[in-house]
Amino acid sequence: MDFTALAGLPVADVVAFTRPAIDWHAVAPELILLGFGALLTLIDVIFLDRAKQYTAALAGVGLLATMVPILTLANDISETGPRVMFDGAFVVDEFALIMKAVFILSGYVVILLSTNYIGEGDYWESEYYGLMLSSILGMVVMASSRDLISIFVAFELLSIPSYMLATWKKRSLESNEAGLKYYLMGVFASAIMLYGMSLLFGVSGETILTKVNASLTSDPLTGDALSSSTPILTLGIIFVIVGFAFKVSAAPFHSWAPDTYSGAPIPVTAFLAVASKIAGFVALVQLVFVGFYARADVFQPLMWILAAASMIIGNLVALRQTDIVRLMAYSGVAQAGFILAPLAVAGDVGDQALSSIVSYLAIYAAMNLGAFAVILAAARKTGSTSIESMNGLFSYAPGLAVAMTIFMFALAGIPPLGGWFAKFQIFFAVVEQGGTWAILLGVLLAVNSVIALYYYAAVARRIWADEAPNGDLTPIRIPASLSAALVLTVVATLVFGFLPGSISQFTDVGLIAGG
Amino acid sequence: MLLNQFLLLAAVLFCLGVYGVITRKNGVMVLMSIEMILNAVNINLVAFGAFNGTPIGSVFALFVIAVAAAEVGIGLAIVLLIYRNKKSIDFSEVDLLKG
Amino acid sequence: MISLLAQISNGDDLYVAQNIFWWFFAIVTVIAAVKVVTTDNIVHAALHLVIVLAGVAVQFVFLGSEFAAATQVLVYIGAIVVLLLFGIMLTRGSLGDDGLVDTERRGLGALVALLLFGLMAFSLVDGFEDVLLPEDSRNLVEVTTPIDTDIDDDEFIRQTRGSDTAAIGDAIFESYIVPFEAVSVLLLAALIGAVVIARKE
Amino acid sequence: MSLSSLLLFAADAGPALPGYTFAGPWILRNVWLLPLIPALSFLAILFFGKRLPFKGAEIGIASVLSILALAIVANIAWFDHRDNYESEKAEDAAGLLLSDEYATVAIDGEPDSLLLSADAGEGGEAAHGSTAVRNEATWFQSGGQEFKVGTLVDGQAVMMLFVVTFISTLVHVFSTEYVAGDRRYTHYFAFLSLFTASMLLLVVSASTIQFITAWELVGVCSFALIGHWWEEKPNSDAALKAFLTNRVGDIGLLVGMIILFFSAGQTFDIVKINTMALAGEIPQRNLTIAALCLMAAVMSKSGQFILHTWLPDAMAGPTPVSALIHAATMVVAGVYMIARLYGVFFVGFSIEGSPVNPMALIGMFTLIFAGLLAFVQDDIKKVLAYSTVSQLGYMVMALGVGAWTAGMFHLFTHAFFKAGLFLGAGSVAHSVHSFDMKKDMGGMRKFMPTTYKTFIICTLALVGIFPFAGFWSKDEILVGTGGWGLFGGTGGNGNYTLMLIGGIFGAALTGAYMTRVIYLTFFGEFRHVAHHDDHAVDHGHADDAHDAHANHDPHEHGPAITIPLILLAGFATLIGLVNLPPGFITGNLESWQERFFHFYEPSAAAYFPAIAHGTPSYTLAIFASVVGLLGVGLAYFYYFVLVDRKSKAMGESLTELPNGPTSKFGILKAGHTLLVEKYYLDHLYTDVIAGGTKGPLAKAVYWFNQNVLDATVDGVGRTSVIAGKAVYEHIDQTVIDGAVNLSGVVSSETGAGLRKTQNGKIQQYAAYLFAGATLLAGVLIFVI
Repeated sequence: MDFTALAGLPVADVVAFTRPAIDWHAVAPELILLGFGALLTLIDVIFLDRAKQYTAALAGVGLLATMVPILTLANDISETGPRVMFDGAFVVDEFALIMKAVFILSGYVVILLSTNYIGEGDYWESEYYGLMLSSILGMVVMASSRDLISIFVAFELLSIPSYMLATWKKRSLESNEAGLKYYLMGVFASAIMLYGMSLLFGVSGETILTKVNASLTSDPLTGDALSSSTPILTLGIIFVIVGFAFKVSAAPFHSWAPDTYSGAPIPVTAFLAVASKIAGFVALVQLVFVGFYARADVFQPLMWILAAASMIIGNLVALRQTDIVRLMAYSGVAQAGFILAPLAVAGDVGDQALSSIVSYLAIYAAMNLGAFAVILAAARKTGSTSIESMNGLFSYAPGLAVAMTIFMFALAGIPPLGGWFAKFQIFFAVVEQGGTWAILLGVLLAVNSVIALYYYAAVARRIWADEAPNGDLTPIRIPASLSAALVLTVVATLVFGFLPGSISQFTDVGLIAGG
Repeated sequence: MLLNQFLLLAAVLFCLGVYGVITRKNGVMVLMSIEMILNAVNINLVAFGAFNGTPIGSVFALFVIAVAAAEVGIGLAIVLLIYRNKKSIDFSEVDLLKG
Repeated sequence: MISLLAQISNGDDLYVAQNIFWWFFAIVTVIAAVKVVTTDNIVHAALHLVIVLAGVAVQFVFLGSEFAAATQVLVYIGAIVVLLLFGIMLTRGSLGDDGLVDTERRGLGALVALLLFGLMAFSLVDGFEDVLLPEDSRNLVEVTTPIDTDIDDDEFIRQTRGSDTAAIGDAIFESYIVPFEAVSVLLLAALIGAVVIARKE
Repeated sequence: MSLSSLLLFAADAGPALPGYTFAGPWILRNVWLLPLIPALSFLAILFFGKRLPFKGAEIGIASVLSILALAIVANIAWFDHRDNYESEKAEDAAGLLLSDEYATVAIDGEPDSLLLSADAGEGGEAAHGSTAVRNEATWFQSGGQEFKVGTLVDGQAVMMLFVVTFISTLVHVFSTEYVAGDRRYTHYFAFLSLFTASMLLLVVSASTIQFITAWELVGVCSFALIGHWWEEKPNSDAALKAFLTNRVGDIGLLVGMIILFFSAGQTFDIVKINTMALAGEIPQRNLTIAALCLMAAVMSKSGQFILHTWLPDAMAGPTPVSALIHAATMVVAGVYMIARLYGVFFVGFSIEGSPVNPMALIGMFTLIFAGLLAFVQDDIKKVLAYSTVSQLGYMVMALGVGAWTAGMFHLFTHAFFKAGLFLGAGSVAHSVHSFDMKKDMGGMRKFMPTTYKTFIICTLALVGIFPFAGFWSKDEILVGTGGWGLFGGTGGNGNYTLMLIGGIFGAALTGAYMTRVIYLTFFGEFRHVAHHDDHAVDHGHADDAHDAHANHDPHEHGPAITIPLILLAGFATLIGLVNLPPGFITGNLESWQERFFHFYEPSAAAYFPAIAHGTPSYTLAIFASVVGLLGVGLAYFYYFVLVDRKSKAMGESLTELPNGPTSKFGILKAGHTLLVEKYYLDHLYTDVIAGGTKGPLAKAVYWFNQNVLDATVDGVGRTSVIAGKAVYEHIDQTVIDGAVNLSGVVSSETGAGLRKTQNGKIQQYAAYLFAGATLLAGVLIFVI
């Protein structure tokens, strides 16, 4: 202990500061997104209400513009290998680029969904899109973060705007409550995660994931090799993972999701259920594959428990839901269980587990966004999100009915729609490992896919088989942006299913570059 | 000094914060408990920074402080919004959504 | 405590004064923290929170991180507590005792908190039992380059007082530039969002 | 001996031929056209159907006609290829030009010194093995694993191609009248096309993954078509039940296929899996587990006990759909799958040389069980549905005892006569707007002569009366059980005595319940009364659309309905002749025997087990026929004699003998001795003792006639009915349905319990969060 510092005594230490080399091409997606976010804010400040009608379009253009450097980078990286910056804290590799593309595209679809909803609902528009962009920026940063601090900050950057977006229907108590619950649970989760990070930082003295990983195999004090984990490591790893288990709404950390989903504005719900959840998985994947890979004895059982619990709890509770959005929330919990399953065997079949997760995430984005697009469109007429409000959809909106059926069956994993390939790969990776526990998990996956069918098919049945409420058969007016979103997601769901190669050639990534 | 002195103190603060967020009905008091939890983490970070002889611990703590400030700001905004709509910030009454 | 006594009996090089101070501040902090989560008076809770936050700042000083300590005082005590007090005022929290601040969930809260503490304490004791902090962490900051007045574009060489403040600054702008920028976006977004959420229509 | 004979011999002596080639006739290499055409037709109907004059039906019919033609061409090409491929290869190797001669030899069947043995019996078949034609392409690549799609065309596949396209064509034609005026007419045809495409895809699948995809697709189409009239809740419930029950089996399918995938060195290739299984390169244990898992899929898809419950419910769909999907094609997908992966099942269940195995047992149990259930149904389609279940049981049993050809042959013949029966039932129902035999039918032979005749023919085929189709295939199954010396049968793969008995007993059941159907539907008086309107509500069939005709007398339909019936009846009569048992005829026509076996069994291919074939026996054929006729006879006596007599006496058209207390009184009054078991002994005593003194002989004969015969008939009939009812009510509807539903209820209740934890209190959630984290960490630190 040194009190000299307090006393202000001079100590002549000299430290060199080296300006870090910045690869501008590699950070171009983030910069473009940031630029458009700033532009949006500026335009709002300067033109006030006059620019209101263009904000959504501008946000959309911003996202599409961000795709440009992502594509050029993808081209670059295939030749030169991953770009690593800041001692490995920021890495642009195949995985990062694919996930960035998924974030950008799902963000774009969410903006398509939002356009009329926000415009017609008399909400704050330019701020809405500004926050949406900053949340997407957080996700994009997350995909490249290979460092505890970066992951933490990216996590907060993507979360905090979405807390507010969930509250966006300010006059609705449900929306307020949704935002509050999401906010509080988010803060608690990040507190637990931070505690875990502090422990990991403590034993390794580093925040770069590769270095953390390297330190996990030896005792922090003696330097001896560790045959199994120590309590402090286990605690750290688990607390960090729990923080993201909250984000992906894995049971038992899912309790916020149904409440928040059903209270938040529907486009925001779609955003939370898709982009935000995928961001959680991206973080988990990076942590598991780069940060904790040496400690498979800790994360594998944990992931096993989380996956099994999520599938079972999500599916069982979904059976009893009467609100379609809550149903989607619980189905999302169950889907999270599916996506976590390969992580339970990641230590043994790394590459396969990784590519199966990446495929699932991309396909999941298409299916789920599509389902929310239909819910949103149907709610335009019925003004309700109860499952009954979907009754007889076919009789007055056959296109929506067909689309919803496709999404429901895709989510249930019926071939040859998108979801089957996703589920198949997961199943494949899990069984590939071949151990008793992996097989058991495989059986759980299979059983749960059957249970899930009950409620997905029940929705489809209502759409086709039941009478429209009050016999009201007036058609739904679907705005162009919503139709565009529907077309995009339907096409993606079908193409991913019929031609799995279209997605697997991109998602067939090797182990993540750690820097 | 022992490293564990600091760590255990942090653990005590953390758990007291947890107790607070579970039991307090008043929204502002829940926010206070959250601050305590985050502070506990900061003690951990700085202590580990000192233990490992690296400034990263303090850097991390600073990031946490910055983020905590943002969080408490919007937390308060949400609490105020709820107060305006409900004339109450009793979190145990905020249970419209369930099931 | 036991290890402390053991150190004394072993005649180790002890900082007795520091330890006494430490225990004093630690106890005060914990007592204040208990008050924060148990008192029925919301303003008292806020004031006790100030003590806790200050106590944490003192811990930072003990750990030789003055910059963090200063930030703690400025941001937490200077800004956040004030914000919370505004919150109390705007939500018309009563200044006297308020019987409605607690819930019936006390047992559950205590159970969860105790279990959590048990787990943390077990792990910490198991992992870092009797581990001493280095005497001065800053000694580990290496001098890499001698003082040089030639400043070229790529390498700034500064004279530093050797405090951790400089090291923190260097670390932020060498390795953590991305999260740093992200935090700035985050603060801006939070600012805008909080205004939208909180303002009257 | 010529050089080529040496080569052939060498092939015989060495390891089995690989059994496939990538060469071969163009049509066999390009059978992917068959699924493609109806798939395109599906899209075309969806997009343009409504604007066309016939609302899309014309596209559907054009597409099925074209694929029917292609299927026939494929069959012909296969016959040629089957006989000539090996010789072509040999000739290539030997540099000889004998192919023309070989072709003639094989087709004309003239004895040839080289191929004498090959044609005369199975002994030489090895030298003249079947060579499947394959074609494949890479679907996608993932994790270094190539996923191939392709076509595998062999006898089994081309046979099935013909069945599917033929039945589908007839069903299309039939449907133009049957569902005319339906408001989803266009969608109906679209889904028929999609179904046909999926089924054809399944048939030609070369990889298990492709097979699973097609399997799911046919399930979805079946779901859509069963629920075609979803406005009625029972219909949509039935659709859902079918779908969900099938998913249970799909787990088995998935797990089984994955086990095979890994066991066979990471391949989905059906040929390779079979080959490795047969070569002993896959551990027996894996094969057994995989076979058991796949059996679950067979049980659900092919309606085997205990997962059969969806199939009778699935009759809620339009009748032509039932004929196509739930009689001829989709439900046999499970049987087809067994046949496709026969190597796996053959080794996995140790079919060879054992007296019993799970597959044979399930098949036998199903055939008897479903036969009993068919007794107590009043809905004509449900009788046929249970009958289908029962016949599928025969097929599974046949495959279970190693009689591959018999099983496939039964599949083949059954497709025609059962489709004929379903369409016949549909034709009747279309007239009376109901499926209830007891309430709304009776005496239909007068109104609908064509339907009546074709229905009778198909029934004869189903019951297995010589020389109708079912006789040949059923007899072959019984022969295939093998080894029971009593009837002189020899050979076979084991001593499946139990299955032989079960099969014979099942024949009697079949005869009996079909006779009941015939009587109730076509004989007696038309019972259709004015209660039609309530009735339509109860049953909710397509016929609601025809309420306009409700009060007309039933009448025969136009050619769109009768021509398919006549064609199917024709097939039901003659198709059995394609596989005459060896030794049935001699002389010049000898080569016309066993054509089905010769062309369709992939003998001597490495992917197919070397199965032994039973030798047919006249004794067995006659005995089984007699037992079958006994069933017919008993039912005939009960319905056509007793019930008919009673009906005439009472002046109304009865459907069974009245047996309530009041009617018993009436019986005595009328002087008829209706014998209910209770009174059997009373009559015995009074008649024998009291009448013994006057005209003992006449009395005895009269007594014998009135008591013993009647009592026997009545007793047997009644026992069967009671047994059937008991099984239906207590086991089928209670236990099995209960078990199927129970899992759903348990899940749902657990869900409800869990849902309560979601009480909306945010701080409760916080407690879950922290407690969850603590417990997880605690478990991992202290337990694991």
